[in-house]
Amino acid sequence: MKDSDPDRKSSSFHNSGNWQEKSADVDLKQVRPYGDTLNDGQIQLSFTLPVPPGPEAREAGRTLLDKLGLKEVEVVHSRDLGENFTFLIAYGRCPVSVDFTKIEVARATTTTMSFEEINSFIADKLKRQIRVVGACTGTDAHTVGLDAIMNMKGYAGEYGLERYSGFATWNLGSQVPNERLISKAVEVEADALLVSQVVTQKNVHVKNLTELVELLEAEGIRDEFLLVVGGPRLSHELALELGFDAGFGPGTTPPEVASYLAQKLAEE
Amino acid sequence: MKDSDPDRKSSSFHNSGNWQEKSADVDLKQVRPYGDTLNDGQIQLSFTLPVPPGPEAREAGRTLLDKLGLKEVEVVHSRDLGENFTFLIAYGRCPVSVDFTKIEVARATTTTMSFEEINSFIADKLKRQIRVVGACTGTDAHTVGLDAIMNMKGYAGEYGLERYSGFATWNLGSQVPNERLISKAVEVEADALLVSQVVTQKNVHVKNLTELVELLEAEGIRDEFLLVVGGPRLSHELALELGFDAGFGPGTTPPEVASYLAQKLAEE
Amino acid sequence: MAELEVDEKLVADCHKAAAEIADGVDSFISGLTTTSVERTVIRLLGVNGVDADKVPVPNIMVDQLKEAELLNEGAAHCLGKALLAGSYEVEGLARAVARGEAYLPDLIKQCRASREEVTSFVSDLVEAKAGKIKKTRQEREELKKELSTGPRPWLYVIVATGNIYEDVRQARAAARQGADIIAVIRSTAQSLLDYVPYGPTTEGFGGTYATQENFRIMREALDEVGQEVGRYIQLVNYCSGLCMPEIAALGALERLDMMLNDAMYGILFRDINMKRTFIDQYFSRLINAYAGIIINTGEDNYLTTADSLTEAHTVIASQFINQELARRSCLPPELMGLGHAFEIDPALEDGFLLELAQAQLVRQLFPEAPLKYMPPTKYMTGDIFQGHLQDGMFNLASIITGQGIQLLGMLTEAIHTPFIQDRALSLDNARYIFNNCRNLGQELEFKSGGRIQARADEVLKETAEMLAEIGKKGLIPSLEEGIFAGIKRPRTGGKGSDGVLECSRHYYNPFADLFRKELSSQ
Amino acid sequence: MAELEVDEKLVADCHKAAAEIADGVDSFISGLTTTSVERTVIRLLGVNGVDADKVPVPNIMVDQLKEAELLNEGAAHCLGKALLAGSYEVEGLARAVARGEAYLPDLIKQCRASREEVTSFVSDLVEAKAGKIKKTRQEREELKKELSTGPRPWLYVIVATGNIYEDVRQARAAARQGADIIAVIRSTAQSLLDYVPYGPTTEGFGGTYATQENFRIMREALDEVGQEVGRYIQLVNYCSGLCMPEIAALGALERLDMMLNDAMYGILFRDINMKRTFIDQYFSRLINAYAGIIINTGEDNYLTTADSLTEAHTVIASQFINQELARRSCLPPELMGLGHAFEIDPALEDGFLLELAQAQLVRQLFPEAPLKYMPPTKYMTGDIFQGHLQDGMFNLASIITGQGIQLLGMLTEAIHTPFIQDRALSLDNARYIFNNCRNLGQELEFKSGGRIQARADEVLKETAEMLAEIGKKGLIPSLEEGIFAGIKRPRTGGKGSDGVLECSRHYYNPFADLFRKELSSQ
Ligand code: B12
Ligand code: B12
Ligand SMILES: Cc1ncc(COP(=O)(O)O)c(C=O)c1O
Ligand SMILES: Cc1ncc(COP(=O)(O)O)c(C=O)c1O
Repeated sequence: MKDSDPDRKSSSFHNSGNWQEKSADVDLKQVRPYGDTLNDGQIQLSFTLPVPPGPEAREAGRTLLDKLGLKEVEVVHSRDLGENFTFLIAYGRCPVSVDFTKIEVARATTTTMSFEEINSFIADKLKRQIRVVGACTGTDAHTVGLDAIMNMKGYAGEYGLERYSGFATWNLGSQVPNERLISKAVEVEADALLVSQVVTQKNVHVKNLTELVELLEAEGIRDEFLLVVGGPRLSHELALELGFDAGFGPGTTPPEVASYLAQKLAEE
Repeated sequence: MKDSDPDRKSSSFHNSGNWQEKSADVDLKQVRPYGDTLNDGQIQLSFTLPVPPGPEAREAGRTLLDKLGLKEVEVVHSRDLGENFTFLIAYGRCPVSVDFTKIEVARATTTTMSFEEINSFIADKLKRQIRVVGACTGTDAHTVGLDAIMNMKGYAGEYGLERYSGFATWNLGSQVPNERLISKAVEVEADALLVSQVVTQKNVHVKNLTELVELLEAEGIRDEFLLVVGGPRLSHELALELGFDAGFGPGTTPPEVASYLAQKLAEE
Repeated sequence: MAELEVDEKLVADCHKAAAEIADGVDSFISGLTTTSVERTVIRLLGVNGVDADKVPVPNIMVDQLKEAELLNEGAAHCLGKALLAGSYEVEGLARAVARGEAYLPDLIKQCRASREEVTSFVSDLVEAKAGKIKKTRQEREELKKELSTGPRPWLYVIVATGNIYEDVRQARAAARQGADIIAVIRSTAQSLLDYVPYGPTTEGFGGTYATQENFRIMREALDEVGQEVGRYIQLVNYCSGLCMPEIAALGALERLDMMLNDAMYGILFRDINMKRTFIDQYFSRLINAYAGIIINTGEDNYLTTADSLTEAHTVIASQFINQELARRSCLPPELMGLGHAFEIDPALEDGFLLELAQAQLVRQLFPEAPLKYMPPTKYMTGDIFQGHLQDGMFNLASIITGQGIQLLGMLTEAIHTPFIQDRALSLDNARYIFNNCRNLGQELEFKSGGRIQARADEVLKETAEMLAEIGKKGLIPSLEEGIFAGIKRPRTGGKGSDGVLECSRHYYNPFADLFRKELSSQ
Repeated sequence: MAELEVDEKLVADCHKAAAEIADGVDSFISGLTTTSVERTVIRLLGVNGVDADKVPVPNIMVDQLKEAELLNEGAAHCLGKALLAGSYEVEGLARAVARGEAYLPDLIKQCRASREEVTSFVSDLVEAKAGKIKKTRQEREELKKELSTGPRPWLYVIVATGNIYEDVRQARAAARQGADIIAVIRSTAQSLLDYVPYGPTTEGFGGTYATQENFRIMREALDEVGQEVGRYIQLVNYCSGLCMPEIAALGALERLDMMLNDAMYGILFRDINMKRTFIDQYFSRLINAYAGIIINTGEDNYLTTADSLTEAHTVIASQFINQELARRSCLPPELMGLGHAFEIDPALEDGFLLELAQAQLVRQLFPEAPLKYMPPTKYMTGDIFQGHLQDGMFNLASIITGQGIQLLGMLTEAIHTPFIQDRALSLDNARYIFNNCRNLGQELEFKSGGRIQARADEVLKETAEMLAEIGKKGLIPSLEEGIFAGIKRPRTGGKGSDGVLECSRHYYNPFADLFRKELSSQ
């Protein structure tokens, strides 16, 4: 509404609405899900219950979501999965809100530099190459993610570490036992270990990663390396929890990792 | 495993598994969602938050679901919806369970009879036709559901009430004001009112249905009719809550309604 | 482009029958006007506003004229006279009427001008007002040139929150998500209101009231976001209902780009009186045509109640009729968004082949029309995953057959009016299918003598037969017999018949005359 | 059926080059055997069980023979001798070895039988054991006749909980949901184990260990549910890895119906030694052939690391090689489930046209093979709605081009191994698309000179060139250069090379001999 004459607004002849004003009413201290009306709390859910199909299964689903605290739950679909399992799709209203102004996300890097910047940063500050050893550890054979970070070719249009003049790299590939990774790291006097973990079923990644830290600690060499881990189900937070120095999740690009390593080593 | 020799089972030569036994372990008193392992509690969610996209939005989503009580929440997808909205897809583990042995679903009919059975039941027990007036009330113009129950042609291979010798029917069609429905019911001395409500946005159906009951009560004629309502978002439970005698949800067939009416009127 | 063999002889027969049918409609309504047409004229002359009870001034004026048996002269002439009485300009008069301070018949009595003076005065006024519509149209054309409207099929989504401010929020988000067209669905209540509500509204059910102010608010919001995303975002609303031409006028004034406008929808789906509908649709479409607004016809609705397999031909028969009636309102083919739908039971073996046959047939029968293709609705269920897939197959049929306007299906169709994310998912769906299969239609050929060709042949044959029969019988008796969607409507029944009036000998509708004259000279 | 024009001359060149390549492989491995082949022979002779440390008896036996430098004679001969020493029947011997009470070289020393006596004894034993496999095969054929296996493409889903009992639960549910084929995915760890784990297992990661007992449990569960749903549910597991032929043998004994079995997968994706792999694959496929088990080759894997657009021809080149090697293991075309995949970036304009070209080309190049078509995986994301749609387009490509075995994509591909409902949604997806588009392929024709034809021409030409080059250079040097999936493997590197042995002059593998004899006489 460009017109600001207060009189015109109140008159039924120019009873007008100002959408800019009316739309800017989200309370970031109390953010709730939004379906089609601010704070309606609408949320979609789907899950399977190990019970036979029928109205009772639907009602069990509704009750479950009630107990979870959702309001006005509606089960909109159910499907017999056989063997006394029933799949349910439901909608409900989420009663809780989140204070968006308080959300903070731990991140590994503060400033991501470019390929050239990183190389000259390393040349200036460290005056030597950074030595990194990478591996997909345990039984994990998913090499694409680690290769994306380490190999020449890189990822998403960005060169991998191998291409950087500032890095010397050893990519051990897939299904590398933690012991072999450590012995290689010791052998080449690595600055950093880059571990990739893609398979997460039954939390096998947590097991593998914890074991690596324990082995390093047992040998008393934990502090000789920056310990970095990446993978589609990984976050910086989880990495810290597990005793790593940094974690990188889905969509990570090589410069992010390179910048982190360079800056972190420069700090020391 | 058909073999029951206990000795063989313990021997490493015939170390065997009995899947029938191992699979029959669902505790119906404590039913939880099932993804791929009993009691894993896995549940899928999706919703939009009115916050700009980015890691903070994902984290806000995670926090929200944490607050809802879900465990091991993972935000697996986020999409910028524009205008500072972000869509999120997440998985998590549901911490609550439901006692399936206690689930009871209120249902309108106990026994659904066939076309012939209903007609002879009415002829035997009531010795007259049941008179029903149907309408899509308020501004609702969705007639297909009511027609499915009332019209000759019926639904899902079952004739509609019009076809029954035991019923006399008046289908008033769409967008019928509650007042008109009532005056028609009085005029034809109806036994039952059949109301259909399909549009439920902003709970308009609750408003319409409540108004009908209030009007009937105001005129002191609420008890002269069986009050029945149906629609895709309706349940018997909700109908009872709103002061109706019965409610029918999605997939209702005419014989279910006819059986209910016949049995209920025979009771009186 | 894969092409079907189409029997041109049958097509010619269809066009001929449709012309005959339209002739019947013309004579059915000749010499008649409606209260809504007259309110429209009043609005177009610049009257607006409501009284203290929220009754719109155009309604008050028409009621006054009708009561005084003056309306048969045409509201334009009456208003001209009232203004020539000298006390008021248009705006002032509207305010005075709203305040109960002016009564048109009294003013008219005071007017001393001759008939010629009145017509000439009205004519000047009309020309000025028509000029504004023309300017609005030009403005649209310039904006479209400046920003472009996106490749076809255009991605059309609805907003339907009931609250114009939420609608705006969702519409702007949708534009950023990639939508080309935003339709604001109306509240369930509105089509049967015999007036147009006023001002911004926040309380609709299943949709938002169509008001001039709501149009303006949405237009402004979309223009702004359109600049940001670099596309001209087209805006849609509904003409149908008891206020068909009035809303068309508001759409023309507020630069809507498309309007749902079907010659028979009101009769069939809202039980509106036949005469009322046919008169109203004629003028409303003249307005649409003059404003350069694409109409969307509503044949898709037939298949939500009727059987999509056996009644497929009724959709096409209706398109021929809608098209012929639209032509008589001077709508050029490029503005005829003839509607059809993807509604065959997804459980049917080879059902997709039949959908392809229908979509391609319609495409070839109306080659210049920006066909409006409607998504699966009837067979959508609470299974949102399956629903998303059905919508994907709908998008595929569209890109193979080259439809013009793609109303996107929503995975939550069976559950609620769209949530903000539902639209985004649907836009992603359509973009993926359209892009990934962009030239699939160009690559394939329909097998001559195959199932698809056979289905198209069958449907066209049934269409021609149906039109021939309606031509023989007349449209009105056919509607009485329930020829479309199985819905029977008596000739004299339906809502709004009290708004149909005989025109006096001197009656004229200066806007209709001007629009027709200008449009037919193009 | 829409058909592409295929240059038959090029196809003939491809077959010729593949034969040359296979000749090279044959001479590369001639006169060699492996520890896994010998363990397989021991298993086929009836040895089973583990010792107190869970070491399988076949491994203990082979180690004993190897240590004593007897293995080059062939395990069959050695075992024959040990049995002829007189103290044990097969089962008793296995138990004694497990308990550490018997040492084969000692028994062999005690044996006084002549070479002829030993071979004849072994030969009788082998015939009896082979008869059991034949009976199992007949049993399958009878069950298939009794119950049918569902129309093609068969619906193939995986279970991968890591726990055989959960797998059973999910597999039985999947059968009821409409699955035709259940594949039990193996734990990430297993393919590099140089033994086959024992007994029922509940602790795998990303899959469940392949053990004979797990095979048996699943077979029994599927047979039971198959009776109830009236379909023979086919069971799949994996031969690949260091125990290729051993697992093939277990599959033959426990009536598996399909096995993942690729001549080069181990080399490329598990860094297994070339000689080891080529020797193992040869025998494992002989077993598959004798047991009537359909193999699934793994060319789809190339596209998970390599570019699906530029490397499409490598998939087909590899299929030619896999096919030729399979032929030499006496596999008839009906048992060759050659693998390929729908992995082109969904953001690519006209990407679906390219997928159609590839799928149709493969279909026409290997007309008798029950092609195994793999779903999108690489471009699946956490957007499960979009993913479901991608899977739908994959299903569409399959039904249009007439694939044989459809490994269903899961909407949660990028997230987790399938949940019970994911499978149901995928089955619904495939059933909807297959049924709704059942005869679409019959209805359409590919435009001659169009994009699809041009793509097929290009890919075939590149395939022929690639095969010619490999033919010239030899497969082994080509693999060293990283010709497939960009993965380079040195000839002498890789796991399991220590299990490759020279055969002695007297070496024989009586099962291989028998299978080959019977199969080639058919
Ligand atoms: C390709 C693939 C394979 C290929 C792997 C080929 C290869 N050489 O890597 C093959 C076919 C061999 C394979 C096999 C298996 N796979 Co797989 N596979 C995939 C797939 C389709 C894509 C993975 C991928 O390449 N992503 C692309 C890369 C670029 O992304 P990324 O790994 O996330 O990496 C990025 C970041 O995470 C980060 N990052 C990753 N690592 C690191 C390390 C460091 C140091 C840093 C800084 C950053 C970083 O940076 C990268 C770039 O941004 C996924 C499904 C999917 N769509 O995600 C399944 C998937 C990962 N596989 C899975 C499984 C279970 C298996 C199997 C066990 C069985 C099976 N289902 O086939 C086998 C066995 C493999 C084994 N032993 O580990 C599951 C894992 C389930 C889970 N959550 O536990 C998935 C999710 C599929 C599924 N739904 O079942 N697989
Ligand atoms: C067909 C249809 C229409 C047709 C209606 C034609 C007609 N004559 O009925 C048309 C095109 C005209 C239409 C218009 C509108 N529709 Co409409 N429509 C649908 C649609 C596609 C199918 C409904 C249907 O026919 N179902 C089939 C019948 C058989 O099922 P049913 O109604 O559930 O009935 C069964 C049971 O519920 C029960 N039952 C029902 N009534 C009764 C009564 C009694 C007494 C008993 C015992 C049992 C009973 O028995 C029936 C048989 O089992 C749904 C979406 C969908 N797929 O569900 C949207 C839908 C219902 N429409 C909707 C809306 C909003 C509208 C509009 C307002 C705007 C718009 N979006 O188009 C307009 C205005 C209508 C108005 N004034 O009410 C929304 C409602 C949202 C909500 N939850 O509030 C839906 C869900 C679509 C959406 N997602 O936006 N619609
Ligand atoms: C032509 C036409 N007009 C109007 C509508 C909307 O109906 P209502 O009359 O409720 O606004 C539709 C519904 O889809 C339609 O197709
Ligand atoms: C031919 C073949 N074998 C085996 C596997 C499975 O790999 P693993 O070696 O981990 O069992 C695959 C993977 O898809 C395959 O294609």
